Amino acid sequence: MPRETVAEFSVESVQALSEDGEIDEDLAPSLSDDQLLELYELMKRSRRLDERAISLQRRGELGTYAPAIGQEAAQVGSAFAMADDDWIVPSFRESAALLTRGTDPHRILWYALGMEEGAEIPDGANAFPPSIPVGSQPLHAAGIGWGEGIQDRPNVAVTYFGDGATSEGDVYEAFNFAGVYDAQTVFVCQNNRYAISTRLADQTAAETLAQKAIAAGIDGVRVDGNDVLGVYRVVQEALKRAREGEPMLVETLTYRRSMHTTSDDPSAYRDAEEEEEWEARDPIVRFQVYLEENGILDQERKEEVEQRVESEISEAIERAKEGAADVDGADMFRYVYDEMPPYLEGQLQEFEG
Amino acid sequence: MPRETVAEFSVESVQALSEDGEIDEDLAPSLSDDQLLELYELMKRSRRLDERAISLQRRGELGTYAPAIGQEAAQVGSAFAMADDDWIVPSFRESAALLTRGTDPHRILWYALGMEEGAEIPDGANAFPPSIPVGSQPLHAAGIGWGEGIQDRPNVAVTYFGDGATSEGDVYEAFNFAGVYDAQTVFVCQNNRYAISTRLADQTAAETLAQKAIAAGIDGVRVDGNDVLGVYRVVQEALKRAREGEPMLVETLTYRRSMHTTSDDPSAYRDAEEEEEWEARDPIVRFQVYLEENGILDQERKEEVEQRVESEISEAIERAKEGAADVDGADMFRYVYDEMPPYLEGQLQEFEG
Amino acid sequence: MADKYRVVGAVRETLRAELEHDEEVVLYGEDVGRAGGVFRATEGLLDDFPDRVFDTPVAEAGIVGAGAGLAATGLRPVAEIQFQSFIYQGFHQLAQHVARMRSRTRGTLTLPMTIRTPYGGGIHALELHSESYEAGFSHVPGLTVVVPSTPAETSGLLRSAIRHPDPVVFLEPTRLYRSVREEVPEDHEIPLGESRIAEPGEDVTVVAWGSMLQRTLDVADDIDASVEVVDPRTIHPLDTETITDSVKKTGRCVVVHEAPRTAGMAGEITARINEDAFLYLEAPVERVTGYDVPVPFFAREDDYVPDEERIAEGIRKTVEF
Amino acid sequence: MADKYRVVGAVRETLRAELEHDEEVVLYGEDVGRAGGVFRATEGLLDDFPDRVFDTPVAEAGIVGAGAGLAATGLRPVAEIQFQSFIYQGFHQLAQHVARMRSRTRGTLTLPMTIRTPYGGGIHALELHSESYEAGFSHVPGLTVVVPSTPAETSGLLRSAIRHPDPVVFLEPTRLYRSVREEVPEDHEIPLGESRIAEPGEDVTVVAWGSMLQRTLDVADDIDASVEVVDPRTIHPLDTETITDSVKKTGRCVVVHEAPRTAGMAGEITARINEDAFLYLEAPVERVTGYDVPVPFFAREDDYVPDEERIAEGIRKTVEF
Ligand SMILES: Cc1ncc(C[n+]2csc(CCOP(=O)(O)OP(=O)(O)O)c2C)c(N)n1
Ligand SMILES: Cc1ncc(C[n+]2csc(CCOP(=O)(O)OP(=O)(O)O)c2C)c(N)n1
Ligand SMILES: [Mg+2]
Ligand SMILES: [Mg+2]
Repeated sequence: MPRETVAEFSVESVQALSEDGEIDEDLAPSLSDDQLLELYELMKRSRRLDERAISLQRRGELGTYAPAIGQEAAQVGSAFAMADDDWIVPSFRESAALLTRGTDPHRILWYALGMEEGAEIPDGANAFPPSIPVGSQPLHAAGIGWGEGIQDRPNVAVTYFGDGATSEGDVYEAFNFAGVYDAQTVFVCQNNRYAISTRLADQTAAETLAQKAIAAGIDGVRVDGNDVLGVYRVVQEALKRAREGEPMLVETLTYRRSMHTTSDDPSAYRDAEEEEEWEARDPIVRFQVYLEENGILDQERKEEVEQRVESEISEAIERAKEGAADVDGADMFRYVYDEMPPYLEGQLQEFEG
Repeated sequence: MPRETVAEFSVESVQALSEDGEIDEDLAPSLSDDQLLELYELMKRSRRLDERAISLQRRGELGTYAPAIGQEAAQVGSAFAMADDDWIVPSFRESAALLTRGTDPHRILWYALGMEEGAEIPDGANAFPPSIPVGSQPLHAAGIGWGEGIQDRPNVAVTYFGDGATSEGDVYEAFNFAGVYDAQTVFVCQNNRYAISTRLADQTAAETLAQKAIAAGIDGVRVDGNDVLGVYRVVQEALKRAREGEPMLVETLTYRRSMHTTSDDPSAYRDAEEEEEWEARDPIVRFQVYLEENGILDQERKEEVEQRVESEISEAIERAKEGAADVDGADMFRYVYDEMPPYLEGQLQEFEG
Repeated sequence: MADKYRVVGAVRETLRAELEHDEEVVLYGEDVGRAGGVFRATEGLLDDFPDRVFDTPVAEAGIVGAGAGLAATGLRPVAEIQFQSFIYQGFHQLAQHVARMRSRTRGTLTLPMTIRTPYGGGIHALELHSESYEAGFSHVPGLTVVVPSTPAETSGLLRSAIRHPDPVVFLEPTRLYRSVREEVPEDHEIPLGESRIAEPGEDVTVVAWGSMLQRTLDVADDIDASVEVVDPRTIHPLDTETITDSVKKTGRCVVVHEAPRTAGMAGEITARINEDAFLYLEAPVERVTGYDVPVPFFAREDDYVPDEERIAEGIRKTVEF
Repeated sequence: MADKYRVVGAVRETLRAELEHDEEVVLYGEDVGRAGGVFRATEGLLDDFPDRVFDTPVAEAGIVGAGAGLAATGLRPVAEIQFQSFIYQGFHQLAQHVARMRSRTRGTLTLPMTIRTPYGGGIHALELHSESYEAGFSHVPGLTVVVPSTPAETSGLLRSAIRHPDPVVFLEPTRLYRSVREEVPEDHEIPLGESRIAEPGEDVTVVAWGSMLQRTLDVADDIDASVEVVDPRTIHPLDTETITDSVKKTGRCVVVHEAPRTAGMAGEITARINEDAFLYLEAPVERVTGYDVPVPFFAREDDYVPDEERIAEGIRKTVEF
């Protein structure tokens, strides 16, 4: 064996719905019209929440906000494929995924209002709160997927992170743990081409992010992240395998159409031309064309959706503002430990006194 | 492109000298007989140093020691390929590589005597001291290889680490940095099948360690790590490419024939049968067979080498012991900062008073 | 297990008992399985609990971070980090997530996990195998930091740590692993957050923990003064009162630890005494600690770690002030 | 550049000047290049020094660890970590290597590198964007920890840090980035390891740094007592003498910081005063600090960070003791 090939790998890329709305019949997921319309409405709801949040922030009524604009298909398509008891382990840009999992939009706004109330885990929900440290949460998902396996339960942990996150050692450690323990985990990487200002080429010399799975001996696949049906399809398959103890990395190739967060000005590092190019590839538009051309969505229904979304978000904003009025600073002492130690009790008295 | 392959990778494995000492002419490096004998003597020297160190430790005359027994070909072959000004960035098991780079053996013993004297970098040498935290030093090598490039110098950084180390996020970050910055770095992974007691299958689901390079978009190759000529050949090629800004991972497939360190008892986790199997594959034996069969090494020369090695190591032990007698505790204050701050000066006085 | 054990045996038998007691307990870490741990603190446990004891890859961020996930699924993960300094590889997971998951989520997601690790000097080990960073961990709100000092204390505190509803960093003094055997009561819990008077006395209070405690008790036996020795046991959140009550009685205090002095726990304890017992203080609080230098390699380690002489000197200085 | 700058401008112009002054200086970090830094502290520098300013992958262990390599090759790396808490991702590289390369090698391998990072609260940023861990860094022997408090101080200290032969953690108070402009002298170095008296006074010493300093000065102006304000500037190794000399004069001391109280620098300073000026103390040293809780999300952040009222209260309490 002087010089021989000992291992071979390849990365596949999947697209179910082409850029101009043509479906590939082999890859089309079997979803009812109602489900397709649900996907559509979820994407619209997320988009509108983001838009309203940005304008609230601009008026000084909200803190830093990280919009998912342009990434709705990646998030909604993947989260929609999950079972009720599957775990979601998000990063900080997952409004669309969270809405899909049933998170009330006012909670997302609470989070952006700097309130821990927005990070509460509703009773019985299998979820982690948003994770600010880039790349840190996939390890939690690896641990969950491992723990569910130890306990012989079928639940899968789905975690979200970005292209930038893949440079953090933690993400690689998460893949590797998942591989070793047959963790019931699906790693959804949203490759939106930017980590704040940093382009993918400055982030890694790897051609694809899906290939990062190879290092851990787990499978990786790429999917057009602006194709909600393709994402759904690929993640559905990944979930099925993960439920059997085969963890998987799914790279969703998409684009962050908006600013990194409301504190960011992308004009410092990318040009309008590129942004326009991706406006044309907007995931909601693509899906809408498909729905319309296949007679699933008509004008009336579109307006209905828009109105419902509008009023939901408006209500959520009201509700968020009301909650924000009640913030009690003393809460910061209450949830540090199960039982407040005497020393901290003293500090609370100091605070209140 | 409903479903298409977007990237393909493969991992090659190289062997120049077969297990029974047959050379592959295409892969044989062009080395003179003197150089071949030098390789042989270096391996013997390292082996003898390790053996003597273990027995010193057993007699209570040395601290914890991590022998390289069984890994001499991987270390000597790779270090021998380096240019004078290339950097060596070792882990804690690199006695053979260090000897090859010209480190005096008494320094290796000083290190094992718990003396910082053994971690001094000789004037003008491009080297880092042993690194105890597993997987932490490849980042230094990535930084060096990047820095040499920034300064338009040809030097390459060669770093050593084990199979266990590849599970640390730092190692992946190092590959990724190297890929992004075209770092002049060669990553030599000694896959000796064990991380203390942990077998490779419990370390990672990856079939090879060479494939871990794929995650960072750099090249990885495997070589028979018990084949000193194959290792030399592969690392020589890697160095050439690294000098041009193409970092590379070389997995040397070998076996840790001895205990993890002198604090470890491998019988707790592996059986004698396996150890015997690998005794038969000893890298020094294989090379010796080759040298003998090709008339490069005869009995006389063998004895000469053995005697020289023996007296060198004995001298080194003497020298190490002498130096150890001079250890001054107050030194711990002297090298913390360039200038000793007043507060620390006070502590030194406290110590001396 | 009213049997006699050394500290390492107390750890092992307590882990075994907890694995038996609660099937949600899982053990994992580098070499804890087949090899039974580099100090043999988990020996035999993989054999007895093959589905709940795991060797891990060499990846401490992974160990800490995955632990958060395990805990969230309802398990009680007990991780071993092979040596304390290697927690640093996972320090971000500890500080950014484990310590604050409860506060971040207003108590709706909690992480009952224990991270055990050998700490401190004393066995002439390699570089970075002898550090003491209890103060750094204590400066991260949300963590509970525990240091035992005898086999029985180890067992009682470890059991409480494992059963604790919040994450505990459990620092086992390496030097003590193989020191004396003593009787270890079965199924005994020692509440976290409570100091103990290890030896009552009148003239001076000495606060010491881990491997410094026995040294202090030895000195206290020999020295010409009545020394009250306080063992905080839980370093954070610290039971201030036991210490300050003692100082109110003695008027004098020495704090002993191996960690470097600057920003160490001795400073914290000094400040708390200063705040709560200022008017009782008849001498400055004395700090007998490691120096502000990296723990040297082992040839110089004994010069670094406080020994009986330095402790005695500190006590004398304080008593004679 | 005797021009007027805010802190962020002082950082930028000092970096520019040092890039010009010494071609071994290289700048790198997440978004420091094309975007000019998330606070614009490196704006324009990539254009002016295209070969010595680098955007990095999102990998802080990588940034710290690779910096050790860069420094070894003769460069003077100046890294930016985007927010202080994310140094934690590289804490092991800092504590295990950067801090102790000199001592490990007996001075034969040294790492002159600077790690700049915004720290502390005040701009209502996201979770984990407001932490203050200067005490945790100071508890790692070998690190030098610097906190500036005005534009001119920032420039002078940053220049010294970059020229320093040892690694420096340079913590830039986020709250100050865009506060007042002031004249920033050109090519000015402020020696590391020296405190300054920011305002002389007689009745009580207040030690404060970073964004707490101006608050303290404001309080000192208003309060009915003569306050001597000491700005340590270098938090570690700390210039104890300036502080204790002041306390010997005033007999009273308050220490103010944003970090949590337990194991924070206020405890350390209290202990040093206790050691060196015990007999001069007329009141307990008062600690006005963040509480021992994770810095809350920003809706509650102002409840956490010491404000003028708490500082004034602390001073009053100490003066009236
Ligand atoms: C550990 C860590 N380092 C740095 C940051 C600052 N930061 C916030 S988002 C971000 C970029 C993340 O990029 P990516 O992973 O691609 O996610 P995206 O923002 O594109 O969704 C950075 C560097 C952080 N939050 N955490
Ligand atoms: C960060 C870190 N974690 C754990 C250890 C303890 N430890 C020392 S060597 C070792 C195994 C290393 O295995 P490998 O990388 O394969 O190297 P080998 O010992 O086989 O040469 C471990 C876990 C350490 N030194 N550093
Ligand atoms: Mg991105
Ligand atoms: Mg190994």
